[in-house]
Amino acid sequence: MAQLSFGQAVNNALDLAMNMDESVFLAGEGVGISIHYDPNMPSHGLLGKYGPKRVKDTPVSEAAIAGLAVGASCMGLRPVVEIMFLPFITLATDMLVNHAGKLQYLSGGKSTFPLTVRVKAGVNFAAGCQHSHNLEAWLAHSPGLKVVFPSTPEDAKGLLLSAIFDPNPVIVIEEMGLYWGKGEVPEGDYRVPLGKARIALPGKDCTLVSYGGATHTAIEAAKILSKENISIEIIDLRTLVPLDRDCLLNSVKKTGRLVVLHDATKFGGFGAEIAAIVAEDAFEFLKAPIKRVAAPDIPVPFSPTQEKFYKPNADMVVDAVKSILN
Amino acid sequence: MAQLSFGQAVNNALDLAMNMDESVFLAGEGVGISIHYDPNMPSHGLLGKYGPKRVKDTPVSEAAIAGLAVGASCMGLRPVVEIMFLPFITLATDMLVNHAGKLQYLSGGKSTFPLTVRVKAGVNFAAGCQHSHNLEAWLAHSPGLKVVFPSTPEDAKGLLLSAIFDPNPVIVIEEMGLYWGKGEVPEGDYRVPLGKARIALPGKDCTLVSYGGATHTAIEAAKILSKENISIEIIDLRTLVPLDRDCLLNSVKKTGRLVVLHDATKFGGFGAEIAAIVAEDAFEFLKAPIKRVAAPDIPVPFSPTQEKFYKPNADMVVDAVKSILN
Amino acid sequence: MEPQANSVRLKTMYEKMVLIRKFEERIIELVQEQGRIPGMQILANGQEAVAVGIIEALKAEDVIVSNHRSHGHLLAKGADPKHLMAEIMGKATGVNKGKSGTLHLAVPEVNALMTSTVVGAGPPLAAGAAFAQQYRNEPNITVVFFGDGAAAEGSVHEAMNLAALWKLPLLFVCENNCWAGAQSYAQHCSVGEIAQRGIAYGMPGEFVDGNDVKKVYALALSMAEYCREGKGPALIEAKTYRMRGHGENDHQHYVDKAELEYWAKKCPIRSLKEKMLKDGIVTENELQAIETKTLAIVAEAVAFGDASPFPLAKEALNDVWA
Amino acid sequence: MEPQANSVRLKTMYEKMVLIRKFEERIIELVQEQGRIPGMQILANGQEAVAVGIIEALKAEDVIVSNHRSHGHLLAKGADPKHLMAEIMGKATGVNKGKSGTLHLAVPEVNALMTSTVVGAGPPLAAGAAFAQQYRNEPNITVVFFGDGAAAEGSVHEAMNLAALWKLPLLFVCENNCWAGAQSYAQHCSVGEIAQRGIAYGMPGEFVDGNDVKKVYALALSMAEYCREGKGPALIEAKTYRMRGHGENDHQHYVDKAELEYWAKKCPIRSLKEKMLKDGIVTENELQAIETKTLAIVAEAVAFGDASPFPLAKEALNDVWA
Ligand SMILES: Cc1ncc(C[n+]2csc(CCOP(=O)(O)OP(=O)(O)O)c2C)c(N)n1
Ligand SMILES: Cc1ncc(C[n+]2csc(CCOP(=O)(O)OP(=O)(O)O)c2C)c(N)n1
Ligand SMILES: [Mg+2]
Ligand SMILES: [Mg+2]
Repeated sequence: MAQLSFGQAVNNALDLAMNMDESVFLAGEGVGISIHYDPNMPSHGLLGKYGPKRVKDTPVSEAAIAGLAVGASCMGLRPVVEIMFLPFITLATDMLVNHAGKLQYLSGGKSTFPLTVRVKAGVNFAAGCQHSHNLEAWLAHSPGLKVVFPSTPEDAKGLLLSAIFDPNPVIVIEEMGLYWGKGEVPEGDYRVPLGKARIALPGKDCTLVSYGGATHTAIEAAKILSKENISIEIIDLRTLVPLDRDCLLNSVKKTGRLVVLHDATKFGGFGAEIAAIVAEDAFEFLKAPIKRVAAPDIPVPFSPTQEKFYKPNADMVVDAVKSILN
Repeated sequence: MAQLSFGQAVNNALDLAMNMDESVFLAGEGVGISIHYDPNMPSHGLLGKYGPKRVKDTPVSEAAIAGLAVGASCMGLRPVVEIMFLPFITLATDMLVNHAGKLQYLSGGKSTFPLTVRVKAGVNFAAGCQHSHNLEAWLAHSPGLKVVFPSTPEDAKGLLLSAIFDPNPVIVIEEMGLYWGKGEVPEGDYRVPLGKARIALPGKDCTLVSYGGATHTAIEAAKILSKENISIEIIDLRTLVPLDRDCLLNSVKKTGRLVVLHDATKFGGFGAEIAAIVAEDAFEFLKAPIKRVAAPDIPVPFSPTQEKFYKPNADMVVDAVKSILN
Repeated sequence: MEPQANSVRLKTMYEKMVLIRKFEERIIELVQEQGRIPGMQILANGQEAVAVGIIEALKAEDVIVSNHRSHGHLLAKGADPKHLMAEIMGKATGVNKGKSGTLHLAVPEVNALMTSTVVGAGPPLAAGAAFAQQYRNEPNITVVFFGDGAAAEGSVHEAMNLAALWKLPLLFVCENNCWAGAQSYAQHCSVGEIAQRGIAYGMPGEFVDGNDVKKVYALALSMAEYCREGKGPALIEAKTYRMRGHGENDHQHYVDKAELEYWAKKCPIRSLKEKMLKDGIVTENELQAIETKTLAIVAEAVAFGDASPFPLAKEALNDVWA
Repeated sequence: MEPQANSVRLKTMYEKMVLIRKFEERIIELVQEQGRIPGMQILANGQEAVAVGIIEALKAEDVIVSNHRSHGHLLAKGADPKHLMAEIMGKATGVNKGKSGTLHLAVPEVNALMTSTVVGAGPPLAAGAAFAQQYRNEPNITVVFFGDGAAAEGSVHEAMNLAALWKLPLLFVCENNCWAGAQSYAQHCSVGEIAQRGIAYGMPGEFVDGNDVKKVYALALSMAEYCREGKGPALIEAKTYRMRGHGENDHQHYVDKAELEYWAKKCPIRSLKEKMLKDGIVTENELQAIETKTLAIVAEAVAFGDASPFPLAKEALNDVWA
């Protein structure tokens, strides 16, 4: 075990993968030479270590970056490409959704596309709505793509290694605000299986589902609630596709209550899917309405006062939980 | 009232809008000269009537088509542009989501973007997954965009006219399979307000929510169920954003049961949002689990046997309804 | 390979062109016999010399990436007509188990690696394939076919810039068939010759008569050589004509009949035939034998497709995940 | 307007360049005083001659579309420094009520119509604006600023093809500042001069020294005239240099110091100043007066921003819908 920041954990996973397998290469805008000189940045130092053949800085061409990954993976390489921020993934959605997610199917299973796309998410860095916009719900609604969204350094490493060596296209969303936060990270080729959620906190009164950065908000809320003797069970999904339905349903069957939390906007957000699954498959166990705590249905505003207002916080979660406890 | 096909109703709306307002223009691939020579095609005959200044055939450039609409609308025109099929809208999502939906907000309300994007949806024409892929859930999850998805010729006309003269960006999804089906259509400047659902069939045992082509599947299911004295209330949403929550909630409060139906894939589909709203705001009225009938989470297969399997049908709706009636 | 097609190669190319033509002519008949074939059929009738001339200049290990108008490319690359036809018919024995149909046929076993019906999507995919070849120091190249209409897509530009920058072994082949759907070249393209776009990326761009298979072959050979030597990508614009509608549901109401007649006279198959006869490379008897043999191949393909079952509905759930 | 900047215009341009420089130098200070200013600041230090030379050649009615590096464009177009600074500070009195911040500042009241921080998004948006001008037979044009990095985006290609095809009154201005983030021009662009890309669309493309405001102005004037006459779009590549990091959080660890020094010597403001002094167009006293006046404008802007309130949190919910 080592104490690593989230960014270092990602870096460690990339380093190990490249070291273990010659077919792994990195590409993206600034994955080699970055404007940041910071060991907490995921690809820091890898250009120096593996050289420009395997660490490829690209032009500002998101469709080509994604296309490169699709084409190279079809030839048997394991591309790990980066799209800088989630809103820019819109420029790559044709390549990801119509190609990465469908070409194996279209080939009748003849070809595989073992590619990984890393992309940064984040509200709260005052960059405004063209840099901050959580679109995980889009990717989760796209057949053939796996979607991963870790909340801890340990999971960031373990899930990324699993993603890179998974035979399918995997989108790994990294919450930028977490890069500098530290945690224990197992050494070596440590993998967290895709499709397994994590009980971040066991509890009995209410299930609280979240993922990515929002998990930290959930934990904050749990602390507040525990002072009032309210015990919530936090599920950190870790992987959105494939979803760990069992973990979700078992928890709700036990607690009888569900709150879903995410930083993305509410309407049509991923929380809706969680709510819908439970309303379909654990309805009989539900003692109260399902609450969603999410951002309002607006673009992310710039001004600090407004950006703070946008991002769901622990108090909102506390209120939601209390509102469904009689 | 006139008997018009769905395609003719769209055509009529475009014709009227162009006639009423000089600032309306059409652009898209083949909106002027089309490979089809068919009066049931939405822009049939308009090039001849309004000339190449106002009916613009474009290169195969979806991002530019959408960008054209955003820029021209910011200057006060009312662009009505076409993206040929829903999967190709991926190529325009940056322009639509990061620009059409956000630039008004980013301007602090100074600029408006009164544009309309028409786009064809459709499973069941044996074109495979790169032409058939319902992505309405993506657009509905994008702040600043309205989303319309009509099921009848009357609504196709009335909603499109409302969309064109709405001061906001509106995406109008047209189910291609409906183009040739006829219905009564009011003449003249007939508008159906955005944001108002329609009770396609009143009933009492279960609410069935759908939109677009799926509404016809819903009606088919209702007929089968009525033979067994099961009375379902069909809500045809018509507009997904803004959603008519009142209509939805009132119906469920009355029937106590909900089935949601759409042709899009289930996981993360728009049905999840409908289910989540009801599980949050009409929970106390629910007598049974909420069921979703939707496509499996796979790309649309080509082979007729498999494409048929993919598309949700009336029998599946019947089974879902029965499964939640004791 | 010899820099100019010799008579053996000319005959081979002729045979391949005839196969493509007959294969697709049979598809036209099947379309007309309602229900024999699902979906819209997009044919390369009139464009056979491009597919054959280019691919003949490649090695078997070279990769191609194709688009919606792919039958010619795939047959030229050596795909089995039986399994191709079965796929087009939506049968379980199809090259893609019936999941693709005519529009996205991929035949990786002959290095027809990927096909996309999203216009303009081929070039970035092909850049990825060419990158893999470069990464592994393979002596192979990738060829991507795209239309004149596709040249307007942003993805093509991104791929050209990337390929030129990284000197990828990628040959861009723009099949300029004068149409993008119902839009004529002049209606959708801002530059006189797409080949000139090579200048914008510092890569060679050459224009060729796409109805002259000999010329296409010769140019493809030199351009492929250039790519193979590691000099970077190259661009060929092959000017040809789409003799039928965009798809078989398009009845060309917008096409000038005189233009069609003009191009009909330039049929790549007929002109090659006449040339070979004139030069004494083939006899009428040999031509007849080729025709007979080809028709048999096509008949066998259709019979195979007909005899094949549709895939089971539930098998639609397979092949999403590896 | 006169084809070559006369001395009055030179002085005007000098004043504008100084305003941009001082405005942004004050931003640097505010960034260093932690908490005075939110988010990442992207400055045009060293590039002032491009913004000013181009925009000086326009009419007030002409439209500009800008990108993430926009302060210079907006000030040159006549945006009010007070409300601009307030926006950058996230205040309610900002040009966009604090919703935009530095990255997407739009000032439609001076026809700085739209700004996007999505690299490459400007050109299609600008094509739309230019289309509206053409549609209404206005005598105005649209100018879009984009970077050398942006030239790799597919959207730029699509917009160029469309604009050239439809002969839109659109002037493309590529500010080649030698960098796209931490990638040098040679690392991201496949062609020696982006101006050459004009050839790929049949539109004029010209290269100019972007640090020489006189040359930029003269070229902009003739190119704007070309567009205004309905001849179609045109492309200017203005070669300049990004003197600071990509943003103020970038400390240029990857930049060759000698290169920075080389370009520092070519400072567009200093060289214009020296030229004007040499030619007797200004006196040291006048220069001093300009400096004093400018610093007062900037101080007033910061004071205005400081004194302004933040928007109410709940007002975040406004302005989504018209
Ligand atoms: C992204 C995208 N936009 C639109 C279409 C619809 N479409 C199919 S083929 C075609 C024309 C393509 O023209 P070209 O590239 O010249 O190829 P050709 O059909 O002439 O072989 C269009 C617009 C598509 N398949 N993909
Ligand atoms: C679509 C997109 N991709 C990536 C980014 C991140 N990014 C911001 S500026 C920049 C470099 C742009 O370079 P250039 O166009 O030359 O403009 P400059 O910053 O040099 O003025 C990048 C990659 C972005 N904002 N948008
Ligand atoms: Mg064509
Ligand atoms: Mg630059």
